[in-house]
Amino acid sequence: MMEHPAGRADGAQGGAVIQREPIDPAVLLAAVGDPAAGGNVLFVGTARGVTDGVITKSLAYEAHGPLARETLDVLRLQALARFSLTACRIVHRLGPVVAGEASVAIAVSAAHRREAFAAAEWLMERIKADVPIWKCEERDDGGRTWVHPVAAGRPGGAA
Amino acid sequence: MMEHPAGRADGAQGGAVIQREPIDPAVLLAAVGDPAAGGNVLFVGTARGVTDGVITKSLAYEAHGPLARETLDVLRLQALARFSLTACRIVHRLGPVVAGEASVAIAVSAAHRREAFAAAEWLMERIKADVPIWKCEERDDGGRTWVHPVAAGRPGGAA
Amino acid sequence: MTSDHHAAGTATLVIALFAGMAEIAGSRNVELPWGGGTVADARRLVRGLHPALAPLLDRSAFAVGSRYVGDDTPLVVGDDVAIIPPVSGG
Amino acid sequence: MTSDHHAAGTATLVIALFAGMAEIAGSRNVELPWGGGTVADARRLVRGLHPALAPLLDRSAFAVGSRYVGDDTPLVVGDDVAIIPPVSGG
Repeated sequence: MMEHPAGRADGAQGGAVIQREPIDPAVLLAAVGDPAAGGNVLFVGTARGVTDGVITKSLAYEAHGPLARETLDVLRLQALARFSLTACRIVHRLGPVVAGEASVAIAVSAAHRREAFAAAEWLMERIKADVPIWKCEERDDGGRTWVHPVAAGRPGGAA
Repeated sequence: MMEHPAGRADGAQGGAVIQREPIDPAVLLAAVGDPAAGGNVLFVGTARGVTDGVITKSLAYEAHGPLARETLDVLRLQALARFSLTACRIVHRLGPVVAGEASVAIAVSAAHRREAFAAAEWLMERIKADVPIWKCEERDDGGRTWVHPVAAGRPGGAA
Repeated sequence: MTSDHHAAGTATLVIALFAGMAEIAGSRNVELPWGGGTVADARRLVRGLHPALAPLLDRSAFAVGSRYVGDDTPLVVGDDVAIIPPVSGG
Repeated sequence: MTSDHHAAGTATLVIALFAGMAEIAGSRNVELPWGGGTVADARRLVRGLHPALAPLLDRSAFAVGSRYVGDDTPLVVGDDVAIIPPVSGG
């Protein structure tokens, strides 16, 4: 179903993680360091405290665990092959995430910066479209809303 | 000559730095954290130990200090305005940089990830075209070469 | 295939619900009387049981275990089925 | 403007060289006899003194102090002039 790039320094184990613990982006960045890499891109998605003037107290994330892990693994391996990455790490948070904390972080490295940027952007697009993780916004006024974007297609693409 | 976005949390002081000391990317990333930011992108350019099979022992960077600082400041302020960033930090290394170490790091934050990615890519393109910093490659065979890319136009654009 | 071991109409297909769908349904599962059929059949039955889920259901995928499955995929009692509404991770 | 205080032909314009240009010239500066003129004039004089710099010089910018300047910019003795060959930072 997918290409497993053979002989990568960066094995599949630990490459894509879903966790309740806070994310340490520095660990992620260090993990993708490689003598053949010249470009390293780290993306960190943080819970906004203010969106269009509305104060969000905190977020909570829920996932279909096995499907989310499998989907992240597949996306990670696709990114490694498609963008000739030297390494790739993905971490997504579960449970409550207070404003300012990281909800997702991805780190990629490649020989050159353009591949690293392209891979990071592609991964974030795909994660936001296909990985079964949902955000619940808990507002300062006590209300809460599960977010199911209207513009999105069915998760999983063609499946 | 340039727009100074007023009222930013991220002042111009310390925004763009040229230094001989090693770069700590985690400090840079932490510096751009902002309650209104949802997307944070950190790019780290590292000295490749191997390029197309040729082993590079180390790099050395030289700069026209005042012009490099001024150019980085201008690019940073342009990026803040052009991509509606909440914050932006740039650090470039001078002097010897051994393989695997960071030669440049930029961190940007924005309300949404697309602006953050676009700003980081734009900044790296402009830094590589316009900032008077030069790389000397010291190879394992003892040779050294100052790099002056043939494809590049004159630094500084139209000036 | 385990469906042969269940008499039609007596067996139950359990489908997991998440996020806004679980909130609307007031439950983390929906149970369907199941004599066999595809994902498309399950969609129709879920819609009949929980009309309020219809808008989200139309934009949802189905998964069995750790993979997405299409509307023509057969489902059998005992399958680890889930409805995956539009996602909002990241 | 300080050029009025220097007699033509006797004053010297000092231009800083960097990286590969300094290596080729064997010096971090080039000194031009200067009675006034523009960046374009300085280019011609540098080329005459150091023909080996010509290929890089054609692809180089000039700077005065902390800003890039165009070929029609007047240069006067005492200006902090530098030649900026194609850059390779990042």
